[in-house]
Amino acid sequence: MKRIYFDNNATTPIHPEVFDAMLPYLKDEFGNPSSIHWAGRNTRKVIDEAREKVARLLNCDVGEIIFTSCGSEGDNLAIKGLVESKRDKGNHIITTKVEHPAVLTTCKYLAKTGFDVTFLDVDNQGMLDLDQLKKAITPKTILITIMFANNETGVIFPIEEIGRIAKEHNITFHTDAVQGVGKVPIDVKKLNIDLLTLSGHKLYAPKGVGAIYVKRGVRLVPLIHGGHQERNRRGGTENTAGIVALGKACEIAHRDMEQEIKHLTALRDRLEKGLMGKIPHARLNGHPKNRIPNTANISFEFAEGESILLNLDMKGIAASSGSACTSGTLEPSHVLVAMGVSMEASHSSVRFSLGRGNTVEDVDYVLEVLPPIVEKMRSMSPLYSAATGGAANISFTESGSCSH
Amino acid sequence: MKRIYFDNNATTPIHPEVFDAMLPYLKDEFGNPSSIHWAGRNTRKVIDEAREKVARLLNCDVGEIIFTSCGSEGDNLAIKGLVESKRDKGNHIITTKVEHPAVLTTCKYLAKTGFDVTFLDVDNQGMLDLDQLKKAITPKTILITIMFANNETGVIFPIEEIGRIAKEHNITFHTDAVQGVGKVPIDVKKLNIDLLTLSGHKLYAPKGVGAIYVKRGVRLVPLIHGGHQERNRRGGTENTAGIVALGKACEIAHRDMEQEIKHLTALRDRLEKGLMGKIPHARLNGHPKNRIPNTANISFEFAEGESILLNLDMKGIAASSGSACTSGTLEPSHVLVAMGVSMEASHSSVRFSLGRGNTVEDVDYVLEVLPPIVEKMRSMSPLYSAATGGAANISFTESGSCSH
Amino acid sequence: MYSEKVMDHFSNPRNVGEIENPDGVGTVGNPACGDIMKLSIKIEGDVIKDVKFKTFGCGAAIATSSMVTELVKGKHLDEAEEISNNTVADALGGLPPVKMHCSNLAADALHAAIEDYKKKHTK
Amino acid sequence: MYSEKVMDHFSNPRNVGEIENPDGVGTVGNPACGDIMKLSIKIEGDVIKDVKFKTFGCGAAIATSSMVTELVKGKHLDEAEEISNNTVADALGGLPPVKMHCSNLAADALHAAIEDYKKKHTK
Ligand SMILES: Cc1ncc(COP(=O)(O)O)c(C=O)c1O
Ligand SMILES: Cc1ncc(COP(=O)(O)O)c(C=O)c1O
Repeated sequence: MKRIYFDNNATTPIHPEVFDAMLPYLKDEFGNPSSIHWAGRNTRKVIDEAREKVARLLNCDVGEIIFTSCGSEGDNLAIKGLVESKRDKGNHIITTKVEHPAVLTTCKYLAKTGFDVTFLDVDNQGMLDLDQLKKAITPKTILITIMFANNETGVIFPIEEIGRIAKEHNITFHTDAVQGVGKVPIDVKKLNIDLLTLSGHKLYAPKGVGAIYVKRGVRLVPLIHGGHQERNRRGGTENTAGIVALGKACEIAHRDMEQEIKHLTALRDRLEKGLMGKIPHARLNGHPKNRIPNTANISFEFAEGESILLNLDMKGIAASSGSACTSGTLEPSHVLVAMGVSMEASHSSVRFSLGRGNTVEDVDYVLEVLPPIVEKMRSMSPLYSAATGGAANISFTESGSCSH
Repeated sequence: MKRIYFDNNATTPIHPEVFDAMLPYLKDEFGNPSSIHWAGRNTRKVIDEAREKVARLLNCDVGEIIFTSCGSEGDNLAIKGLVESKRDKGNHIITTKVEHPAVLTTCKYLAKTGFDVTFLDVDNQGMLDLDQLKKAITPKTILITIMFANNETGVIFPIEEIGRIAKEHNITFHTDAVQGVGKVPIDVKKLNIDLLTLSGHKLYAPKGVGAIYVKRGVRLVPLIHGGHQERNRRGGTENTAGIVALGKACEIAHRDMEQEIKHLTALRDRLEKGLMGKIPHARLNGHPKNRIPNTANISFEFAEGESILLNLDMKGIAASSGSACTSGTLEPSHVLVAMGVSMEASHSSVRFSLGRGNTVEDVDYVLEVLPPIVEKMRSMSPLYSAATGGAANISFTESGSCSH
Repeated sequence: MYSEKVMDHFSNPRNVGEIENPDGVGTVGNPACGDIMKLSIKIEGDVIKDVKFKTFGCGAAIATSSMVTELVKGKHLDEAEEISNNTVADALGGLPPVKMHCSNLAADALHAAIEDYKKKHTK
Repeated sequence: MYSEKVMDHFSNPRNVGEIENPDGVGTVGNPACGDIMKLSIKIEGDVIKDVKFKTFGCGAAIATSSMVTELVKGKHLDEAEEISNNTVADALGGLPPVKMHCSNLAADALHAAIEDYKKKHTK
C-alpha cells in the first residue's frame, strides 16, 4: 500500500544522514562523555561539535545552547527556570491561549503557585494583537512566552515585534520555536529572543533530544539538578547519539532550508487550493499567508475529523486533527476554539503537515482520495442533512461534558 | 589494541538484542505514539509492552511506571514532585552524604528553598547507621531518599529496613536505584519502596531514557508539564526507540540476572584479590561483602587516580576514578571523603565496574598491566618516597581551594 | 487503537440513513465532544421492524451507532430497552477508555427514540 | 581531553627524580586537589645546571612538571623566574580549562625552589 506521511508537525522520520551520523554512538562510541578513556573521550568532542551546529542554525554562541530531552522539557526549563530566578523582580507572566500544552499547562500550574498569568487572545485567523500584548504588560511582568509558530495552524507570530516590546520593557522573552526551527530562518539576535525551545524529532532528528537557547546573561534555575553536564544547567549523562543527531539535523536544515521552503510551499499550496476547490464547505483555519510553509489546517464542515483520518489511514495517508499530544482527550482543539471556530467546525478539522520526503504525487493522491471520503462521512452526518435540507440546526439532548 | 571496558557504572554499551529491538523505531516505525495512523498506531502498543517489562523486573504494576529521559530526571521528578505535593504535611527530608549528585544537588537546592534536609553520615566502609536514620526522623519528615547502591563503591544500603522504618512513620521512601536495577533482584513491594529511579544506560539500554516507579497512591507534581503522556505525569512526545530499548533491557536483565550475578561476582573477586595481592598499599573502599557484584573501588596509595587511568587507557583498559559525572571538578570524591578516607587516598582511588561482556582474560590482563603502572607512578611520587623513606609526611606550600 | 470489529463497523456501517415517517426519533450528543447521533425507528406490534442512524462523530461513535442498529433490529421494545452503552461496547469487543464516556451514546439514542415513540403513541 | 604534547610529557616525563644535595627544593600543591609537586635544582653560577621533579598528580600535573624542567634547564635564574604557569601551559599547547587552576603548579614549584636556593645562599 502507498504510504504518505503528512503528519510532520507531530513527528518526523529520522533523516537518513542523521541516522548515519548517530549510529556510531549507539555502537562502539558508547562511552560516557565525562570519561577520560577511549570509550568516552571522543564523545565530548562530538557533543561540542553538535552544539556548534545548533548554534549556527540559530545564529548564537555555542555557550548559549543547552541540550534537553525534548521540547516539553525545554519549555518547562525555560519558563520555570526563568520565573524562579526572577521571582524577586515580579510574578507576572504573559502568554497566549494557543500555546502548546508544554507551555500552557506549565503556565496554568504556575498560576496556581503564586504567579499571575495573562493568556492573550488571538483573532479568527489565529493572529496576535500586539496592542493587547502591550496593554498586558505591568511593572511586575518578568516573562513573555509566545510561540514562534503554532503547531496546529502553522501561523507565525510577530516574533521580532514581540522581542522589541519585551526588550523595551526589560522583560525576558521566551519563544517555543519547536515548529519553527528548521522550517524557516530564525536569527535569535535579530529577533531579540532571550530563550528559545526546539525539539529534535520535529526536524528529522530522533525523539528524546531537544535544546534550548539561553542568551548569555539570562539566568535559569535548573529543572534537572545533578552533575556538571551542560555547565551545571542540566544534569544527566548526555544522550550522545541523540545530541549528535540533533546537530546533524540542524546542519542539514541550515543547508537545505531555502530549497525546502520552496518545495514545501509549492506542495502545501497545491494541496490547499486543490482541496478547497474540490470540496464544498471546506475552510482554512489560520492566516492564509503568515504561516510556516508545510502546514495546512482545514475544516471539512459536517464531517468529523477523526473519522476522516481513519479513512485516510485506510488509504495509507497519515494526517492528524488538532495536536497529536492532546489526542488523549475528546475536547476540541483549544487553538481553534480560541480562534472562535465553532465546536462542530473544530471537530471537523484536519491538519496536513508536509515534510521533506513529500512529492507532487503524494499531494495529488490526497486530492483524489479525500473528496469521496468527506462526501461519504457527510452523507452519514445528521448535521449535513439538516444543513443542506435548509434547517440550520438540529435539536438534540446534550450529553454532559466531554472532559473526564 | 585490546579494548577492555571496566566502566559499566558510568555507562554500558547497548546490548545487541536491545539494539535490534529498538532499531525499527528509529526507522519505519517513527510515528508519534499519540497518532492514530499507521506511523504511530503500533508505537502505543510497544510502549505499553515495554512498560510491562520494566514493571515485571521490579514486581510492580504497569500503571506504576513513568518513563523519563535519564536517571537524573527521575531523581528530580521523584524528589521535587513528592516534596511539593506534600509541602503542607512538612518540610523535612532525610538523605545521605554519599548520594549521586542528581539527588545531592537536588536536596541542597531544596534546602535553599524552605526545606530542612538531614544528610546522614556513613561509616568507613560506606555503610549507613539505621539508628542515626531513626533519630533523624521528625514529625515534619515527608521524604527519605537513600540510594540503593552507591555508584562509586557499589555498597548496598539496607533498603528493606529503611522501607520498614519509613512505612512505620508514614514517610514516603524514594530510592535512587540507578546502580541496583538490573544488577541485583529488586522487589519494590517486598522492600516497601514508594518511589524508585532507574536509568537505561546503566543496564545496556541507550542513553536518553529512564523510568521511575511510583507506588499507586503516591502523588507527584510533574517536573515536565505538558501533554497527556505518561498519564499527565510527564509531558513530551515519547522516545519510542529508547522506551522499547529500556523494556528489552529489563527483560534481558530479568532473564539473565542469576547467571550474571555469578559471572560478575567471580570476575570482580578475582580482580580484587589479584590486585590486593600484587600491589602493596592497596586498600578496598567500601564494604567487602555488602556490594553489587560488579564494582571494586581500590585506592593505590601514593599513586594518583587520573594518572593511573591514563596509563590504563594507553593499554586499552577503561576504568574511572570517582563518579564520571563529577570529573568536571578536581575535588576528591564526596563519597570517599564521607567515609573518612584521606584526601590523598581519595585521589588514589580507581573504580573498576564490570559488565556482561567481561571475561577472565580481561581480568588477568589488568592484573598483569596494572602493577607496573602503579609502581611507575609511585616512583615519581614525592609522597611515596617520603612514606617509604620513613617520613610519614612531607611539608609543602598549600595552593588554595581546588573548587572553582 | 480500535479493535477489528470496531473498524469493520466503522468502514462498513450497517443501516445508515433516515427512515421516512419514522415512529420514533432520538438525537443525542454534544458538539463539544464532536459526536452527534440521530436514530430513527419503525415499530410494528412493539417490535423494532427497522432502524437507521446518521452520526457525526469519530470512529467509536459511528461503530457504536452501526452496532446498536444490528443489535435491536427485530427485537421487542422491552428487550431493546435493556441494551446499554456498555452492551454495545462489549458487542464491539471493547472501546478505548477515552472513548467510553463520550462517543458511546448509541444506546442513549436508541432509548431516546423509543421514548419518542412511546410519547407519541400513549396519548 | 589532553593534547598530544601533554600526553607525550605524561607518558615520557623528562627529568624525574630527586637531585642529591640539591641547592634548592620547592614543594607545592594541595592534597584536596590531588596534586603535589616537588622540584629540586642544582645551580652553578646563577644557571640552573640540573633540575628534577617528583609529582603526585593527574596527567596535567605530571606533564607540566616535566615541561617546566625542560624549559629551565640551562637557563639563568633571572630567566627562570620569568616563567609562569601560563608559560608552561602554553608550551604544552594548552590544558583543559578545569586543569588550569590547580594542576598547573610546576612554575610555582620552580619559584619555590629558587626562593629556597636564594634563602640559603644570601646569608
Ligand atoms: C546512583 C546514580 N544515580 C543517578 C545517576 C544519574 O543517571 P543519569 O546519568 O542517567 O542521569 C547515576 C549515574 O550517572 C548514578 O550512578
Ligand atoms: C509548538 C510545540 N511545542 C512543544 C512541543 C513539545 O515537544 P516534545 O514533544 O518534543 O516535548 C510540540 C510538539 O509536540 C510543539 O508542537
